This record gives sequence, C-alpha cells and structure tokens, in this order.
Amino acid sequence: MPNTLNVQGDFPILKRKIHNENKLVYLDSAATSQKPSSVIQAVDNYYSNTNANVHRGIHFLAEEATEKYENARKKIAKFVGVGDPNQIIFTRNTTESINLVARTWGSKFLNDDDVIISTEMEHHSNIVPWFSLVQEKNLSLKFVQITSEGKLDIDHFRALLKLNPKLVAFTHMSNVLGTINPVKEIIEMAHEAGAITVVDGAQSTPHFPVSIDELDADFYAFSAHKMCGPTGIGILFGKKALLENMPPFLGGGDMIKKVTFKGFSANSIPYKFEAGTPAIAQAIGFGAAVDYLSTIGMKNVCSYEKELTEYAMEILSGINGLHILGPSAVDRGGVISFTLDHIHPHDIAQILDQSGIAVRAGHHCAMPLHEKLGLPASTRASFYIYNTKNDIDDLKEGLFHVQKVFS
Amino acid sequence: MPNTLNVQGDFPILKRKIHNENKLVYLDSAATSQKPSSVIQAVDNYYSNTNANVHRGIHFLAEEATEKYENARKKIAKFVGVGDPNQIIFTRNTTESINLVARTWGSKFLNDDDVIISTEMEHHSNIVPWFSLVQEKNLSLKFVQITSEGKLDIDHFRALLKLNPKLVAFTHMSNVLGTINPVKEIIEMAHEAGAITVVDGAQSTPHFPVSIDELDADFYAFSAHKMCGPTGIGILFGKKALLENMPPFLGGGDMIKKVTFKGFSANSIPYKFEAGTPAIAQAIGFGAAVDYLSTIGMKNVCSYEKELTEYAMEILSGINGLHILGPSAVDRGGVISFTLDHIHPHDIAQILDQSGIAVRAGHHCAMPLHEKLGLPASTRASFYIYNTKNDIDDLKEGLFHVQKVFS
Amino acid sequence: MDDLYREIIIEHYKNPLHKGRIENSDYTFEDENPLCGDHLQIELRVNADQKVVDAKFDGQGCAISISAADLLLDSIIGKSIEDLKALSKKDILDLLGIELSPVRLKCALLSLKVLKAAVYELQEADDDLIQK
Amino acid sequence: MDDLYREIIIEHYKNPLHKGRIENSDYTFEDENPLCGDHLQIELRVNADQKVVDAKFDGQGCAISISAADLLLDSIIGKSIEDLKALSKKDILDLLGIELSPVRLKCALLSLKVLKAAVYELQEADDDLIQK
Ligand SMILES: Cc1ncc(COP(=O)(O)O)c(C=O)c1O
Ligand SMILES: Cc1ncc(COP(=O)(O)O)c(C=O)c1O
Repeated sequence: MPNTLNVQGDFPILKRKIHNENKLVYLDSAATSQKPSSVIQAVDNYYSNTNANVHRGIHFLAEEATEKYENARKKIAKFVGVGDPNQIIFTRNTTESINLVARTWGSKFLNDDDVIISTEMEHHSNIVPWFSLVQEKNLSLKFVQITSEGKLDIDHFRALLKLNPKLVAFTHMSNVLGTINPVKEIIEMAHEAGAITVVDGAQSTPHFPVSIDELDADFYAFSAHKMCGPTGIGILFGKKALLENMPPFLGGGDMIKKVTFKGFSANSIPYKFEAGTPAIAQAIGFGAAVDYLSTIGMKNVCSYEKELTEYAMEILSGINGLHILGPSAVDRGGVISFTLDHIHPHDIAQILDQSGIAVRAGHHCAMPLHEKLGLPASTRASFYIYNTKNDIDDLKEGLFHVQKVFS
Repeated sequence: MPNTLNVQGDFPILKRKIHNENKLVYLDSAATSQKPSSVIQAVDNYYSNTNANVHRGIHFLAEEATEKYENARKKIAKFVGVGDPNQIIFTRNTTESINLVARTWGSKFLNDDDVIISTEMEHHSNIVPWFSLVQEKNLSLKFVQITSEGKLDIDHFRALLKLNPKLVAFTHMSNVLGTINPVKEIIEMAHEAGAITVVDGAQSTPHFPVSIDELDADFYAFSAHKMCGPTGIGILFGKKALLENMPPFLGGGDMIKKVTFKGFSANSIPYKFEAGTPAIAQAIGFGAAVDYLSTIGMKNVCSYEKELTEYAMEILSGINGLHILGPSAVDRGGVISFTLDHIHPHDIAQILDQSGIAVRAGHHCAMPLHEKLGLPASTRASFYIYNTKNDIDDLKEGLFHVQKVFS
Repeated sequence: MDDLYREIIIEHYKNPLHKGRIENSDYTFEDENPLCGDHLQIELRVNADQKVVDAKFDGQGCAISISAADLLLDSIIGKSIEDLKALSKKDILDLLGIELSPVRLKCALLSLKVLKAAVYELQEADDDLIQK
Repeated sequence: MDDLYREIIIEHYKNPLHKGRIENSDYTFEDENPLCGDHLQIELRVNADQKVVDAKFDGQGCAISISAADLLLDSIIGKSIEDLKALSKKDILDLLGIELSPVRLKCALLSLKVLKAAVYELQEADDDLIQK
C-alpha cells in the first residue's frame, strides 16, 4: 500500500501559499475537488484550438468540437459503467440532474396522493426538488430514518415500501456521515415494490468504482467538479426507456426536431434534454478528468482513501472532546464530520484557516440531517487523492491549537 | 475609422490551420465567439490558484472564490447597465434564462386563456419554452409578423396588443436577419398594454452597448459564449420586484434559506435562482470577457462591426445569384444570411470550409422564420471584432469557387 | 480538396436519373432532415416477384443528399424488397465513394432512411436500421 | 495570526455579560443565521423615556456572533430606541475591532439584525437596515 499516490505535482493549486506563508492543506474536497493540470489544459486547449458551437455546424472547428464533446460523453459513460452513451445527459451539476427528473418524469408520472421516498441523510439537492413536486401535486414524501450509527435503517425502508412508493431517491454516499449505502440492495428492494430509483452519486463517482448498469439504477446523478473536473458540468444518467418516455425539460435550440408556428417536436435522447448551447468546454474538461482518474485507477483511489480515512479516524478520535459523526472506518468514505466540545464549527474552521487548513463548517447542505442529529452545525474534513497522512497530522495540530485559543 | 481593431493577436485560435494548410476565416461568431487569452487565462488561473466552492466556506480559497464570483456578477451588471447586481442571475445560457422565466413567472402568473406574444423572427429558445407553457396552461401564443424587409411589423404588434397580452417575448437582434429591433419602443408599448417583457439579448450584448435599466426591460437574457466568454454560463436579468415574487426555479443547495423534514424556504435573490454548485470558473471567465470588451469599448465594437457589415453587404450583393435576407446595412447588425441560386447551403458551407472559411448553413435555430421566408435553409456569415475586410474578400473568393464547382 | 464534390456527385445532383413521381406506386414514404429542412419522398413500383421495377424520389436537398438518393435508387432496380432491407450505411458510402462527418452523414443517409421506412412500412425508420 | 480571536472576543464568548432572559420584556425578537443554524433571541426592557435599562440575548452561535451580541447589548444600555435605529454594521465592527469576510460578517451582524427587527417591530430585518 503506497503512503501517497504521488499526484500532488499534478495539482497546481497545491503550490499556493495561504495567508502569504502557509502551505495549503485542502480538506474540503467533498465541497469541490481540486483540478489537475491535464484538465485545466484540456479546457484551455479547447478554447485555444477548437472552440466552435456543436452539432449543427458544417465546418472544421464545429465538427472537431462536436466530436470532442460527444467523445467526452462516451468516456464518461464508460467510466461509470454505462453501456449506451445516449443515456448520459449533460447538466450543470447533480442538483440540476435531480431537478430534471423531478420536473420531467415526476411531472408526467406522479399523481395526487402518490408516495415518494427520500432519506434523512440527503443533501438538499435530493430533498428540495421533491418538496417542490409535493406542493404541486399533493404527494406524500417520506424519509427513511437513519440508525444511531448513521446508516440507513433498512427495516424502516422496508416498512415504507409497503406504502407502494412510485419513486425512491437516495444518496450513494452521505456528504456528512460518510456512510456508503448498499445501493444495489436498495434498488432491488425499490424495484420489487414497483418504484423507480434516483441515486445521488455526487460523493460516489469521485471516490470509488461505480457501475451504473450493474447497480440497475433508473436515474443516477453526479457532478464533474467533485471529481477533478470543471465547474458547470454534471451528468444525469437515465435508462433509455425512461428517458424516451419523459417530456423534455428546457425548450430551445438543439433539443428540438422540428419547430413551426403551431408547435414543436422533441429531438431524440440525449439531445432532447440538452437545450441551448451546452457547456462544451466543461464537458470536454470532464472527459479529461475521467481520463485522469482512470489512469490512477478508481480501485487505487478507493483503497488509498480508505487507508487515509482509517488513519484520520484513529487520529481524530484520539482528540479530547472530539466526536465523530457517522459509522466506523470500515463502512465509510473519506468524509469525516465532527464536533468539538464548547467550540463552534465556524470558529474551528476560521482558526484552522489561519494556518492554511481548509475544512468546512456548517450544515453542509444537509439541514434536516443536522436537525435529526440535534446539531446546528458540524465541522467536516474530507479527503481526496492529493491528501496525505501529513495533512491529517496538520489537522490534528490545528485542532489542538483551536482548543488552546479557547482554553 | 480603423481598418481593424487590431485584436487578432488576442485570440490564440486564429493561429490554427484548417485542413492543415488554410488560415482560419471564422465567420460563425453568431453561433459562438472566439475567446481572447485573457479569458482563457482567467479560467486557468481560477483553477490553478483559487478553486473552491462558493458562499458557504470559511477558508481562504472559499472566500477568494466567492469574492471573484460575486465580483463577476457586479462587472456584468455594470457592463449591461444594471444598477443592482442582485438582479443578475447566473444561468447556463440564454436558453436556460428564458426557460427560467417561463417556468417561474409563467407558472405563477399565467392562466388559462391568457395571451402571450412572440415574434416570427425568434430563435427557438424564445419560442419553444412558450409552447411548453401554452400546452400546460392552455394559453394562446401569437407571433408578431415581419415585413418583407425583415423588420418587425409594428402595426401588427399594435393590433396584437389589443388582445391584452400578459407577456411579450422578443429578440433584441435577429440571429438570421440581422435586424436590430426598436427595443425601447416595443417595451414601452408592451408596458402600456399591461404586459411584461422578455428580451432575448443573445445577439445584442456581444455587439453594441446595452443599458437594460434604461430600456426598462423586465427580463433580459444573454450568453457569455457569444461575447468572448466561456461556454456554460449565461445571464438572466430580472427586475427585483418581479424576481422577489417568483417561485424558485430549481431546488437544492444555495437556493434555500432553511430546509426541514416538512418543507423549505427560499433564499433571497439572486441565490434563490442559483441551485447547486454554480459554474464558478465560467462566471469568473465571463467577468474577464466583459473586462476585455470594455477595454476595447462597446461603442468601438459597434462602429467597427458596422463598417465591416456595410462592406460585406456591398461585396456580397455584387455576387450573381446571391440574395441577402433581412434589412439594408443601415438597420442591421453583423449577421448576413443569404441564399445562392441552385446551390444548397450545406454545400456552400462544406466547400467554403475546405479553404478554411467557417460559415453556418441551416435554419440557425429559427425554423419558423425560415418557414415564413419559404426557405428550407440559408447560409450565414457573421462577424466579430477579430474579423477584417480581408475575411470578407476571402468569403467572396470562396463563394466564386463554390459557384465554379457547381457550374 | 473538394473531393467531397466528385464529378459523379455533382452530376447526379444536377441531372438526377430518378427524380420524379410514380403514379400508383406500391411503396412510398416521405421524411425530412430537420437539421436542414431537407425533404425527401421516395416511391417504388414492384413486380409480382416483389422486385423493384421503378424507383423515384422527389424533394429538395444538398448535393450529397440528392446524389445519394439518385445513386441509391439507381442501385436498387431489379432488387427484391427483402434485399432492400439488408442495405446499410456502408452501401451508401460505397456508392458515394467519400467519407463524411456526422452532420453530412445525415444528409447522405436521408434517402436510405426514407427507403427503409417505406419497405418496412414504418412511421419513420429507426437509426438502428441503417447503421453499420 | 488569530487576530480574529482577540482576547476580548474570547472573553465575551466564554463569559457573556448579557446572556439570559428578561421577564416581561418590552421588545423581543428571535432569528437565525440559516447558513450555520445559529439562533439568537434578544429581549429589551425600557424605561418611561424609551431608554434601554436592560438587554439580554439567548441562543447559540460562534464566538464572533456571541461576542458581537454581548458587546452590542452592552453598548446600548442607556440609549433610546431611536438611537438603536441608527446603529449600523460599522458600529458592530468597531465594537469587535476586526475585519471580517462576508460569511463571518453574517455571524457578526446577526445580533444587530435581531435587534433592528425587535425595535422596528418587523417580521425580519432587511439587510438594508444594517448596511453601511
Ligand atoms: C437570438 C438568439 N437567441 C438565443 C440563442 C440561444 O443562445 P444559447 O444557445 O447560448 O442559449 C441564440 C444563439 O444560438 C441566438 O442567436
Ligand atoms: C451528496 C451530495 N449530493 C448533491 C450535491 C450537490 O452537488 P452540486 O452542488 O454539484 O449540484 C453534493 C455536493 O454539494 C453532495 O455532496
């Protein structure tokens, strides 16, 4: 097992000095990851050499841009184990992907009094879009409870399935608890109950191998910016048969087959869901990001982060008055949220920042979960391929210093 | 009057050789513009030095990223004459901006049998979102006719206003005819009739000074990628009072004030309409683009393009069998669509491409307009700051060659 | 340069052999390439053995799509309806003798798509039917 | 370094002078900073001249928000309700003696926001009321 993946040199930002003098210890990758040079270069190269609008153009640059854009779609499909790239829709981010499902599949196939299921550990982006539908359609939205350990309560889920839900929306990995959910099992149970599934993959695809076809997910959403890719681009995977039966999302150029003064007909998938000039440079940058991650190998990413996380769990749980949220090291990804007695997360983050350590403080867009945990906020350290055990040692020292300031 | 703005050196792509040997003559800026180094650098610099998620973070990079992101919003507001930057919402593109209005303002304030007005010269992105609403709400959608010259028929508009429309959606400049509409007059007329206005500014903000506050537009939409900025970022301007009364668009992180297991409350504007991790790098790149254009000066951009367009109109109208669509040089922007007797636009574009000249062939996302004109397609040459009279001479030679191939 | 516009393509565009209509055709279908608004109608007449005895197209399009249509129809005279079902993208490209970008491929394949829809008596041919 | 956490801030956070409740208060309001879930309630008691004679806050928050609340309430004893309406962002920053990023500014200004809502008897104070 390597002590580091030796990729630090690939990330130009790691050379940045914080507050003029400190090395950057970036422990906020669950919010957004840093970007390797190859991705930054791919974007730069697109603008400097290929830039043109896609799909409709009959000229060299337009054809090259289209090919690169569609090639990125194919690469991403392959990266997440999707056989048919037409099932990969480019969106802005995970949030838009989930909203797309709610506004199209949801609008067409959900009716008064239908039940949909989410969970207590969801990010706002897998709760709020459903609340909007609930208001519109008079649905009932139920939340699968979490256990005291911070895992999904499968018995409670089983009980909720008796309500014959039409849709089950849940996260592959919690961005607060670090819990990795048994996705395959949940999907199977949902399917048996006749529900379709919407999986929030924002925290999974960056960190371990995911095969969407194998999981048999109906919809699966993720964001490039959390996995070495550009901001402004995300993916919605949807099964072909579902996508084809859904009404379009936004209307405009590229998503149409024909427009007259009387009406319009929609294009075939995936274009039906990609209205207007897409985020071309960002899609291509995302393609470069999955190339980069593939070169390292997602299995290596996963086992390296596992090692880091175990080390961090050990180190952090040794700190007096520090309480870690969520399950033990065995069942979790590289996200560790914690509280420190008598010290507010804002103050922890602020004081750590002064020595260059970047963590996140707040509700991490999971207010209901914090409500459930009885906490107004927590502090979160999250890891990625460029972090090392040294970073965790720095965090420990930083936390000691925080305690000293408040002692 | 300068013969060139001398900015070619700012655009790295202009060094690209097409089909190995030809200089690029890029006459497709109405589809998307090329990008200057300063914009490419701003994006690169963001990823290499500042990258972090915005708004919620308490650490150096998060604060710097947030400041740059919000600063871009302010710059863009200023660039288009908007006093209060909170009225500037970041979207993916013009298309999403218009859909946002349809899905929020439209959903809340339009009812059965209401009339809305568009025009015969609109891009699909200012037609299809309204068709979707029409289906949903049983509205009536009317189109302002164009005159034989390719201008809006103001008398017809006046007649349609008698129907008491709730909303008038129209383009500032046609991407096919080049027509620049009398926006201020149209808005005034619409307001007098009690309608709100949605202006498609995709072709205006790149090419001439626009002051949205002065025009008194209610909503105004435009895209960065057509004005030297990155792909994946656009703007919706909305008047504060309207935005505040609109329901949110997409649900998720950042757009909420509070979420519980019972429901959610929305954040204040503009965040209410920006769900999920935004296109941060792209917003910052857009800020760099308006800086770049401001340095040249939009008045200079406008007068330079006017000169180019006049030259092109003269040259092109001298070609046998070539017919220009739209008004005379006096009343138009730098977009010239034309037909060439007996030769299909696809073939024109393809043959021009072989000598490095990039034009567009097709319906330019304006099928209804082409239907009205009785044309299946047209060929379009469009200009921007980096074009010169030489490019137009090259186009002329290219068109002669096309005619020779088919002779 | 200009090799997309080989003599044969220009020739079939300017003087198509199969342009026109067939009265009382046995198979007919029309469709369009929405990308460019091009429109194509194909009509076939078959004999008792279901062999094509006459084939005509009508409509408008670019040189690639018109010459492809003309070459295609010329190549199917005497073939059985079953033979037509076996036609693929590759056959069209062989007839044209050129390579095409995805956008122009749509032009080249419009006639094949219309033909397939006609012989399968479909609403519209699936792209899968003309792949390979 | 650590200058955000000056002695005075830590001191007012650890041992606030005005933490608690007032029975029969004349003005009261509560609000939260949704960004961090911090919650603050302020209660005032005034005399016949509408001068503040007692001020207390209750709730939870970070050192910046709690010490700002405590310092603010300490500074308003003896002032009239009209005086309170004139308080601005700048006054808070002067009391704290530090510079703050936009995110932390929200923490620092929470108490002022709650106070303004209380004295204007609003549902919630507008950001405009505390600017400058
Ligand atoms: C007039 C007009 N409106 C709208 C659009 C759509 O812009 P976008 O594709 O950036 O959404 C365009 C450009 O394609 C346009 O020219
Ligand atoms: C679990 C989870 N879901 C959804 C999101 C939302 O992602 P985005 O902001 O890219 O839409 C995030 C990240 O913020 C997340 O961690």
